[in-house]
Amino acid sequence: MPLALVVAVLASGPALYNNLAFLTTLAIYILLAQGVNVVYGFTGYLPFGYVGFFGAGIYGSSLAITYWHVGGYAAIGLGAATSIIAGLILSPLLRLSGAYFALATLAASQALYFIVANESWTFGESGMSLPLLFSPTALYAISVVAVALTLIVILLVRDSHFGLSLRAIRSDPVSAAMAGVNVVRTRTLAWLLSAALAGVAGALWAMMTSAFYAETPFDLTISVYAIVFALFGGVRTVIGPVLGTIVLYSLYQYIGISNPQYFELIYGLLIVLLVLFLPGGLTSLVGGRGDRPAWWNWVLRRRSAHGDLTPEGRSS
Amino acid sequence: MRLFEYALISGVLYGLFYGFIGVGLNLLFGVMRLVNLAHGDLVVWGGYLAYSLTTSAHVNPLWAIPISIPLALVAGFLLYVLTVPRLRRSPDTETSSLILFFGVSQVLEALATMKYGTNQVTLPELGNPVTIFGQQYAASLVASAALAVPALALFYLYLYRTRLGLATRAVMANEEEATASGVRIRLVATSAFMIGLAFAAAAGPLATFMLGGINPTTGGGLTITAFTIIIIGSLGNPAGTAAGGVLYGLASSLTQAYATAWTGMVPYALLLVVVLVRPSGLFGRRVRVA
Amino acid sequence: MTALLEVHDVAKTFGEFTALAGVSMSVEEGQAVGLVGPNGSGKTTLINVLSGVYKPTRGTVRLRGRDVTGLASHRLCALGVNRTFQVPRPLAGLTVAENIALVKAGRRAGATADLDVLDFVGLTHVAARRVSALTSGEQKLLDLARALAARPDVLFVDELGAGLSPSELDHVAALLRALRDRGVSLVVVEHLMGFLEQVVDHVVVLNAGAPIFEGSLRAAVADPHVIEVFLGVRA
Amino acid sequence: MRRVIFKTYRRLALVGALVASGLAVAALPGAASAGASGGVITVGTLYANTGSFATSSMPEYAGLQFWVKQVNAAGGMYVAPLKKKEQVKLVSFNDQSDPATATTLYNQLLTQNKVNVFVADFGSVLTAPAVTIAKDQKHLLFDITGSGTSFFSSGPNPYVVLTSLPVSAVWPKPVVGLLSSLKIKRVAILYCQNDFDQAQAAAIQGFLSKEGLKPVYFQGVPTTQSDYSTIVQAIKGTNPQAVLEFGYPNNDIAFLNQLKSTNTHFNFVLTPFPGQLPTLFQQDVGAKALDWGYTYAVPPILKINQVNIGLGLNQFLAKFAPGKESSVNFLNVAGYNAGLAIQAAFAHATSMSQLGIRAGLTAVNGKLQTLEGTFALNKAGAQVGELLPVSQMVPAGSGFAYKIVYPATPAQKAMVNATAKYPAPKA
Repeated sequence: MPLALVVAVLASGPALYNNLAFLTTLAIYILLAQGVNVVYGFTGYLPFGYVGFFGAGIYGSSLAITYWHVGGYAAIGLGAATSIIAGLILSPLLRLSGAYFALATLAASQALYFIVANESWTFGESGMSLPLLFSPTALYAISVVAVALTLIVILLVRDSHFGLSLRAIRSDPVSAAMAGVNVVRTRTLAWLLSAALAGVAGALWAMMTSAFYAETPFDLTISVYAIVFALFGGVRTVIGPVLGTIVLYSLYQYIGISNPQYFELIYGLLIVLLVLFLPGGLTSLVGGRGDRPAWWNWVLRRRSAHGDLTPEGRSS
Repeated sequence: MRLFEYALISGVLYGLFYGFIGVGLNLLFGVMRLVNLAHGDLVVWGGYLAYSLTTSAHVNPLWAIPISIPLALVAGFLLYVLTVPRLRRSPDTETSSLILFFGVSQVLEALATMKYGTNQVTLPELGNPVTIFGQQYAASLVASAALAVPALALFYLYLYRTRLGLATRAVMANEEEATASGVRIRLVATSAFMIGLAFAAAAGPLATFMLGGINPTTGGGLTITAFTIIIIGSLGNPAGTAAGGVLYGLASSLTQAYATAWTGMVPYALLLVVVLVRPSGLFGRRVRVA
Repeated sequence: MTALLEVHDVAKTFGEFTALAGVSMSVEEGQAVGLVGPNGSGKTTLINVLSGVYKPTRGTVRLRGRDVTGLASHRLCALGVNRTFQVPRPLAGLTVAENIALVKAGRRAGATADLDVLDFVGLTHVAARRVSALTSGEQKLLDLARALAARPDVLFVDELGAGLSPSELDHVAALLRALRDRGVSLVVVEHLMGFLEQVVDHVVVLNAGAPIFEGSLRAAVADPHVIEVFLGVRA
Repeated sequence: MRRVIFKTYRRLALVGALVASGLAVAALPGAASAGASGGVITVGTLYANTGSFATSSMPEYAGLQFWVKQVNAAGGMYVAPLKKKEQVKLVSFNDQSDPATATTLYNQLLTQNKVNVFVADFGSVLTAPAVTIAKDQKHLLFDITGSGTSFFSSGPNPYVVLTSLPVSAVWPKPVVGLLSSLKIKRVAILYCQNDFDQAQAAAIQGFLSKEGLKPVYFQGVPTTQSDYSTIVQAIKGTNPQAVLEFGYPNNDIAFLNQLKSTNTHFNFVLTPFPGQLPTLFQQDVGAKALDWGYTYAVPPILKINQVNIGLGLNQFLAKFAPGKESSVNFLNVAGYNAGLAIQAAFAHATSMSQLGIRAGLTAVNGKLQTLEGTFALNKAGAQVGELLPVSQMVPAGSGFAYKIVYPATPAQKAMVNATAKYPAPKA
């Protein structure tokens, strides 16, 4: 149901607002926010360097187009494949926890950037320049299909034993292992799924932008936006990251067009307030999938002066 | 050979300065698991303070250090009260703090842009170059290293020679145990937060020299470098932070000398190698693996 | 006939601290063994090693003669080894039913294959609830049910009785007896001797990471060395 | 009961959020604004008021805004196909130095604001997405300073016009001329790993190799490099007669300050940006450290007053910043110059179609004299006219002055007003 709505909204986008670059970027950010959702929402690992996978997808697809002259669909597949390979190489990082993991992925993404920026076979200095493979309309249609497929995959994951295992691991890895869950493999699969989403997003971005320098694909703000969009909408839900992206990225575009002087300030404060006052995201306001709404938690907190009625999800 | 010698000496001097940069972050991250992504921006603001002083009052930029400390203590207190108690209620303080402080860093950058514009600003050099073994090193470089040593020593004294420091170490080791044995977590956390910010701001004027000038976006890279250093040097270990800084400084100056194109990758590569091979850092025993 | 579970000279050190100095013991099929000892004697560490939470520093563990030393928990789970936790660790973000559904049953035959585990422990009426809504007694039962859902041949029960009311204790003891009677081997860590009495006939006493006694519970209580260890610690 | 309530909430929320996002999209101002109709020529552009390109983007934007003010004050811009003057309206958005944002905003200009022509933001990085859009949508782009080689290497292209800088690859030619006239053989080249700097470094390396020379030092550093201590020492170790450092402004500043703070003296030092941003370099590096250094001479150092379109340099200075002429920098001129190119295109356009407007520029190609020099484009749209001579910074009073020491074209020989002082005197 929500899936159909999302697709309907995206599909009617051009009728409402015919800036296909904006709409395609929006779809790309939805993919990225969902990728963050898979790895952060479902496993609790914050991939601060998620942009590394995006960059890997961009360069995987672009280099394939440049050297092997592959078609657009093959490029998307190869972009995803490149990101998955990067994910496999980086999978030892999953041994780390908390901020160590977040910072290590960040370091990995930037190390990848310096490799791409330094090498001539990646056109690091001269910049990438791709032929036009899809018309903007076709590319947007492909992006919408990619979003729809992603949402289906996420729905399947959420309701499958795999999804249950991920939630179990997030809750308590030791206990989940005792229930027979292969913690390492399950986490790695989520990590690779998330990498693949970023790879697809990267390939789409590469074909949309077609002329770019290495600093753009590996710009950390892309990670941050994907994370903030996902959190704002609400992770661990399917609709949350979509909503978060649509609302915040539209706002971002609106602000960019209306030129306020204090853009960065407003965005920074918004993030601060979001973390402090709406940690569960938009969907938590109204009770997402089985979660109590935020206001109800607040009521509970008020009622239990000594904290014996702690709101759920706050086990240490 | 002369180049190698120069790279070694300037690497050590730079490294001590980077140790200074890491100290404040070590307190915040080591004690409270707060991932202060605004650390570099605080350093930059310390640098801007020095810039304002030299351009308006024409005094030695190093005067900014004593002036910035009380300001940073106050700012630290306010920031603590406004954010940390709420943040610590979150199910995943570490991750939430990372995002929160990213927001703070954006705000600090925006404020810096509004006040100082986007142009690079620099400080007047402190004096004539200093000759060491017949080669010349910038006065500011030598001064930075010279100031970093007492700063690291102060950090050591705080942790190991004061009651608050003892309590701080107890919290670092095990927060629950520390609480159970009567440590006042709030006091420890508040002071660690304030002192951490004061160290960051105090390093600002030096950073302005060491980085060839600052602009509102300088902070981001500095934050990553600082994290690299404290993770290399192990959390909560002042000598480790100094050693982490020196290791980073040496790696950076040796790549400048012999693999110039790859200098940008040094902090990231070092961080990756250290967290994968020895997540507890080179000088610590605490293991943090999932 | 070889024992179901054979533990040979298992040791575990953390840095310079020795938690297990070298423990050997064996569990026969359908046997219920008590594991007792003062606090810090290494009981929980031993269970952690045997259930794959830690890798042993030294020694071997054999299950039906097969070397399973250092296997990860999920592998042991699939081979028929499971446990409950001292502080119950049901998966807080999931419902009771999901906690059970997580365990992919049906792969193993096992002595409890025909068991409806929620019904067995008496939690069917709360199946749809979230774990956080359960009482601590119910959480303990859920922990047991989750372990049973994996149809174990060997079940480590880590202080299941602690903190339960007398009537709950009797309920749990009855459950464990029923499991033993079905042929599930049990290793029960417990401080409460009365509870232990109802479930096991054979005990291993640990002190400072090493076994100091093995035999019947009655004999253990009479053993001067065992008494000294316990009284010494209590004093 | 609670479940039912939550379900209702969920639906409501979904609908609410969708309505809200729909509103957000609909509220985007572009959707409502008029296009080219209504007797105005609309010019779209982006600028960056924050981020790493703000320093350069804002002065360029100011120059373009000044041009709009100028033409409108003169009753508008002559549009040949309409045979009358039209007012010019500038539509501009803030891309915050982010190329991804720039992509959607450039597209916004074309699809929503339906601008007649559009102008790129500063530099190759922010220009890259505009080049793609211009080619894909066949819309005329005026590229001020995006001199990336790849933009102009894929054959003839009528939709991109580079208005200010010659492409990086031809830019440093006079530097090599100067070096060889000074009989310098040992050249050290340090460059930042970006298109702009790397292309210049590679071009010089190419020119040198034609003379049988090989640089004694040839290294790239990341554009984010700020610590030059050991690098400078490594260069010193190669005993160069000339040191060429190609960076962005912050790199040049850090590099020159490193030389200053260690009293390192080279006989010949060239950096690209002191000529473009004199005030910034005077503040951040200081006159003493700049003395006897070399840089490209750009307007306003290069004083071109004989023009056949727009203002000559002196008039421009006087009108752009009355009383504060010394604060004007090259990027102000470049922004204005882009406006002049637009003006010329419309004045000679054969029709209002994109190719018709571009034909206007073809008509005056090589004949247009602006305050930046001769405006000439090659088939790919790259600027091949406005070549830059080399200047040396010499002490003058408490500050320094730029002296033009080597021309880039025979025509510029007349502008040369000093001979290069080599080796540079020690302070």
